[in-house]
Amino acid sequence: MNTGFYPGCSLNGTSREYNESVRAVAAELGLKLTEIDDWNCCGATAAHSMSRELSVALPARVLALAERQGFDEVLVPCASCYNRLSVAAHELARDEELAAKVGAAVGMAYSGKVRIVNVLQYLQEHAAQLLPGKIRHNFAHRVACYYGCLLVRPHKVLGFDRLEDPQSMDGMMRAIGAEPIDWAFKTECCGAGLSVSRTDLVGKLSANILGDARDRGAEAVVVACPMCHSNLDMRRTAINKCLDEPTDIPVLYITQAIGLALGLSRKALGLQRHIVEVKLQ
Amino acid sequence: MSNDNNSAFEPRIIAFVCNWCTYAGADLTGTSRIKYATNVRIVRFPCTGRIDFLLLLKAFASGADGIIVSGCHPNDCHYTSGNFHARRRWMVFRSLLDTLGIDTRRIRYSWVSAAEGAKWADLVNDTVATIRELGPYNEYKKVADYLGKEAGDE
Amino acid sequence: MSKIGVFICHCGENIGATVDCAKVAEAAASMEGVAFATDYKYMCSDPGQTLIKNAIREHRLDGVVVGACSPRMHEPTFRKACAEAGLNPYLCEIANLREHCSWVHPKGDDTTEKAIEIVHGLVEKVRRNSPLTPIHVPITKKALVIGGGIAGIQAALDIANCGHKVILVEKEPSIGGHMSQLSETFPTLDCSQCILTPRMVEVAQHPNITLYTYAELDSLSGFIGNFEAKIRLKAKSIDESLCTGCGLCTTKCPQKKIPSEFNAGLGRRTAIYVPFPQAVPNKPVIDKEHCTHYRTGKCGVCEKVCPTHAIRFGQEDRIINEQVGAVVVTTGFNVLGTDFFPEYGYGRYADVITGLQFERLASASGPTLGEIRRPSDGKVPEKVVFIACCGSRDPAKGIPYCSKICCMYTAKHAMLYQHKVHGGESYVFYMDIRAGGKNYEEFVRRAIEEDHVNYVRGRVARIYEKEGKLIVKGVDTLLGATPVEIEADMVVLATAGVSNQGSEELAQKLHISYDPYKFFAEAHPKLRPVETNTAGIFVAGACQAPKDIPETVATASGAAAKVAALFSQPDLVREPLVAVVNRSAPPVFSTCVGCFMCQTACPYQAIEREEIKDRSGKVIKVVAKVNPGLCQGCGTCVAFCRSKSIDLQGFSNQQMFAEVEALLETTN
Amino acid sequence: MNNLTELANKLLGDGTATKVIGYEEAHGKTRPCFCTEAADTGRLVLDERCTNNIAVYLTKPEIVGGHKVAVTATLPVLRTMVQLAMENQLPDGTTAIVSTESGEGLAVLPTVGDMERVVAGTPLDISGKERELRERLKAMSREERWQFWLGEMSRCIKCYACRAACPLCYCTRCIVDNNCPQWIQPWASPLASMEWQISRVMHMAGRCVACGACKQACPMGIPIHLLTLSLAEDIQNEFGVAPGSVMDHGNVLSTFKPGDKEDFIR
Repeated sequence: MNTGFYPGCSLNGTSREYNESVRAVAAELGLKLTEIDDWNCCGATAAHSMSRELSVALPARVLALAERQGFDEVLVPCASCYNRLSVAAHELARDEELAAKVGAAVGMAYSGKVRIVNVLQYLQEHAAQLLPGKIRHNFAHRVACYYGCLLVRPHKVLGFDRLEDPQSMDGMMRAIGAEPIDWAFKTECCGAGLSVSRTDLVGKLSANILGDARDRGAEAVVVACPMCHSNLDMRRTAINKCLDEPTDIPVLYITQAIGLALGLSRKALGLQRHIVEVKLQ
Repeated sequence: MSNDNNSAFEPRIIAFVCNWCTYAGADLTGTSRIKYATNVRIVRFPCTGRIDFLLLLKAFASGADGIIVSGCHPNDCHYTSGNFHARRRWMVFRSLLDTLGIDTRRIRYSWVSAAEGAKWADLVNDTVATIRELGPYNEYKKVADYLGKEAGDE
Repeated sequence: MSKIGVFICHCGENIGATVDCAKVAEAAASMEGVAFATDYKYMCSDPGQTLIKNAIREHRLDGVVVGACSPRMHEPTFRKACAEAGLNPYLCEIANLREHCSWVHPKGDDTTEKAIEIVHGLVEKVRRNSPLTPIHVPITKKALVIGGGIAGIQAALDIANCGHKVILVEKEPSIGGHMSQLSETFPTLDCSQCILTPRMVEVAQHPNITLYTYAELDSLSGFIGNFEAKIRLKAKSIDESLCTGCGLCTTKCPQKKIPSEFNAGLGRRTAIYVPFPQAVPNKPVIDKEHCTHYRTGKCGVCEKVCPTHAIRFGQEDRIINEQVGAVVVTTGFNVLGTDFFPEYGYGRYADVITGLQFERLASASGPTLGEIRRPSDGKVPEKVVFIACCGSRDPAKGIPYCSKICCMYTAKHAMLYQHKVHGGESYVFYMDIRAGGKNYEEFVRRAIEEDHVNYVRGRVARIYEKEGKLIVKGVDTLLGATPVEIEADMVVLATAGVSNQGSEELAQKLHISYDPYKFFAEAHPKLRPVETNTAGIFVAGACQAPKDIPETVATASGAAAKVAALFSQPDLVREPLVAVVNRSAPPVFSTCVGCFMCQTACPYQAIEREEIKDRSGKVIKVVAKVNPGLCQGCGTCVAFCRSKSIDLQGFSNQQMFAEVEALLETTN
Repeated sequence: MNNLTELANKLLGDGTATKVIGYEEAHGKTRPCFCTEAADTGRLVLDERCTNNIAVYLTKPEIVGGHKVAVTATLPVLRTMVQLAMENQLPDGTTAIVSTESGEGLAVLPTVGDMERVVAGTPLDISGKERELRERLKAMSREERWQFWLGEMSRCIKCYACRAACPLCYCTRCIVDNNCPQWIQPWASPLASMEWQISRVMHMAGRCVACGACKQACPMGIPIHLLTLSLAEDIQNEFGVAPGSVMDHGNVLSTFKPGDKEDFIR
């Protein structure tokens, strides 16, 4: 299995720790990740509200490159990139006319052979069986697994996990000795689309999420999406304004939680980059 | 193809149709007074599932230039599944004929429902036009007449 | 040498204006085997038919071709005329000169030529026609009704009241079905049990009805008029002839914590139990799965207390054979459980219940004796949210169809709640209100306007528990998609109506078809709504699709009428256009080699195995045999048979072969 | 005494079989042989020279009538037996003797289930066989293919050896012997020969085990097996039924799927 790696912009910017922790966990488990050469923006946020063709062409180029470079699958840790790449592949496979147009624009055709996997799928398929012998100490904490909107929706395109009550992250958490809580906000909106323009709304929406996690006894919120992370972590001041009582519940990437269980250093996992300090071991 | 100097060529076309959909559809063409070419002769079967592949060969051997096979649309069969059986039969038969070099363009398969009177007229006209273009099926007639007199239009 | 008569009809101007009918008749007269040919203005008129009849007698015709309108029009007319003149009606064929010729072509030689060729094709066909006689199949005038809900009860009573014997099979210990669980019924709010129980008693007492409860169909063989049903009578572990139904055993049984099916899991029952007080028959059964005696060999309290010594722990299932002529399937439906809905808590919240459970809460015979109390703590809920379309009309849930009854029963539930809990607040989340039916829309309006039920048009995204309340998050689409959040004490899900468990297996036993949702399929959605594609098997009620009570009863009576119509004949008469496997003299017996691939091709299970035996009873050969009672004459087997051992009467190989050759013969 | 003889004697001895159908050596080749007693079994051989499909005898009452039969089965023979069983033509109690995978030992397959397992474990690969000729045919234009087959069919002498050799042509009355109606003219003309072959091949649809007996039997050397082979390929492409595999219910042409895909019915 030749797995390509598509970091996208977030993993080189606001969520460098996600990038670091994915690579660190993969390396620790002896899994090889090769970054796609000459990758470009997936077009998230802006492109699909402006031009359908553009919104497909950008990911199509990434996919075509991956295909050309001989990858069987591409790991896309950013949920937004994952969503865009998957939607583009879906549309290309169903609309010949569009595929032809896009192929001409990109200058490369994409035949649909590369499988697009998100971090949860990747961990389930490649890491899960390697974990048992590698865990140094259990990540014995109550955690709230927060999936956000982009990992499971639209279900008919992604076909990943259960739409209303996804379980894949919960399973991985159990595998490293954590106790995932039962809560109601797994796929609720954190307000990412308005992260810059309406921080007040983000505060309110994210507060619902963190408040419920805290009230149900979670010690940490675990995520697999840079947008979720930046909202829940970075916008904490705005969030705390909407809560009856401020919270310092930390927000971890799933790979950071697994990294801790594997005994990787906090630095290697980029834990020092968080706004809300992560005290958990 | 040898379609020169047959401006006077009138294709002989035989249609194998099921009673419940296409035959009724052709009846509707009549009641709607939609005109179509006179070249077609209809044989009524209870169901496309009843149509023997040998009858198609016999039609060619007896001088047909083209054949129409038509029945109920999938899922509309009066007998639930006769048309599904027929579809498989034609899929297999068609590729065998092709392997043998028999001109599969001369057999036109269609689904015409009891409500598609206009489609029936189009189907006939279209088939007549195609066969007119292809010319008489002399290739087959010549072989069919192996023991008889030389084919008249040779 | 055959003597065919050819009769060309002008159909007034309809054929005559474009086809030279006289010329067609003249050409026909010179065709081989034709003894008489003529044309006439209106062949279907009385004088026209008389002309045919006279010709048959005068020229001793042994076949007739009528060149006229489509056989789909007047084939029966002309065949009847032939029969009246003493000619076997199946020796008459129709040449379609109107719909397929005169109406679709202009006047001219080509059109007349085509008419002649059509006639020629049919002359050649009719020369090879055989006289056929209608098939008579005897009928066992006894019906089997499977499922003792309101549909089965209605069908059984209707058939029994026509004077025919009925066997009613119910898998539960009592008949009554879902209707017996309902509190009040829309749109009249009359008590369900009050209108149902008299019918149940009538069934039990009807001299023409044999009732088997706690019984299931094991297998069904045979065909219309002649089915053999094997019915499994599950062991009730009591001797019914001794049991008086006193109920002492059920009060003494120490196993008291089994969720009651009748109360949709909200109440408890004992291991030896009668499902509900009005049960028919009102005699208990022992639930072996939960009974201590069956599990550990101990206990046996019921045996000790029974005053008539009717307990029989050693009883075993019995299989009985019944000969029946028709089957009515009325196995009903089920509702999805709350555990189907992750967004609504996966069945984890005790106070999120299904509509059927609400019926039990609202029912005077229910676990709360008709008081609306929530299951978790028995408190009267002050705020109740009803959610319509739970699963229904939701392709993502795999149920794109409308469950049809939910709009009405949700309105009824909200209304009942408002009637019972004064000052209570109720909300109904809905997609559309589908209240088509007599007095239905008025009923819903009453709930909204008089009982002040709050109708919110929108979907509920999620329910979660917080501080003892159920937080219902939804949206009001009529207020510009405003998010709505309601802190409810209880939530009632109008979960989708789905096919009953085991419906697929039953359909396979009966050889009837079913849709992707495992509801049984009718032969035609409009014109044959209670028949199935298997002759002699009928369906009614919610096993076809979710239905309300009036519709269920209507289809049940419809199916009963079909059965009664079937039984009103001395025997079953069918068109002889069926497939036949040839038979010949020994030692060949039949050219059939018995590969039985035709069996897999037949859509009607009409092909059977026939063993040919010698005098000592030793099997010499096994060959196919077509059951003329089942065969519908599609001919798929005929085209498939490699050795041409099957042929289709009326469309035989010889006939079709000759017709095809004749149609092409006049070329050049 | 070799193993095969021993085994055959054992089966005859313990009543498992009253007749063993197998191969014997003759003129450096093999030919069918029928053993009913231990005295005959010394002649039995089972090796790569055994190419005849002796399953053809299993549908002949004059040979198997009144007998319990054991057949020394090569893989094509075994495939045929499974297909025959599926079509209710394998006499009850017929057993097969096969070489084990290593080629050294022998095994007895007493039930059809056993035979099915062996057959299912060794899928038929027809892609390699006769590739050149088939590729040549495919490369031809339709007219050329017609001329090719016309040429081949005009050599046919209507001896029906193809029918006699095929173990799955077991009809009591073949379609060519049916004269009501006379589906196929009895004389040897290109058309009648072609119609016969079309019928034969259509009748083999989804049943042919690709043993090649028809080709071997043809005295004129007409490559008629190409027709069944290409049909088998088409069936695999269209319906996913692998050549030589036995369907557990019905036949390719007696069953269907509502989702069968074609592109020519409009």
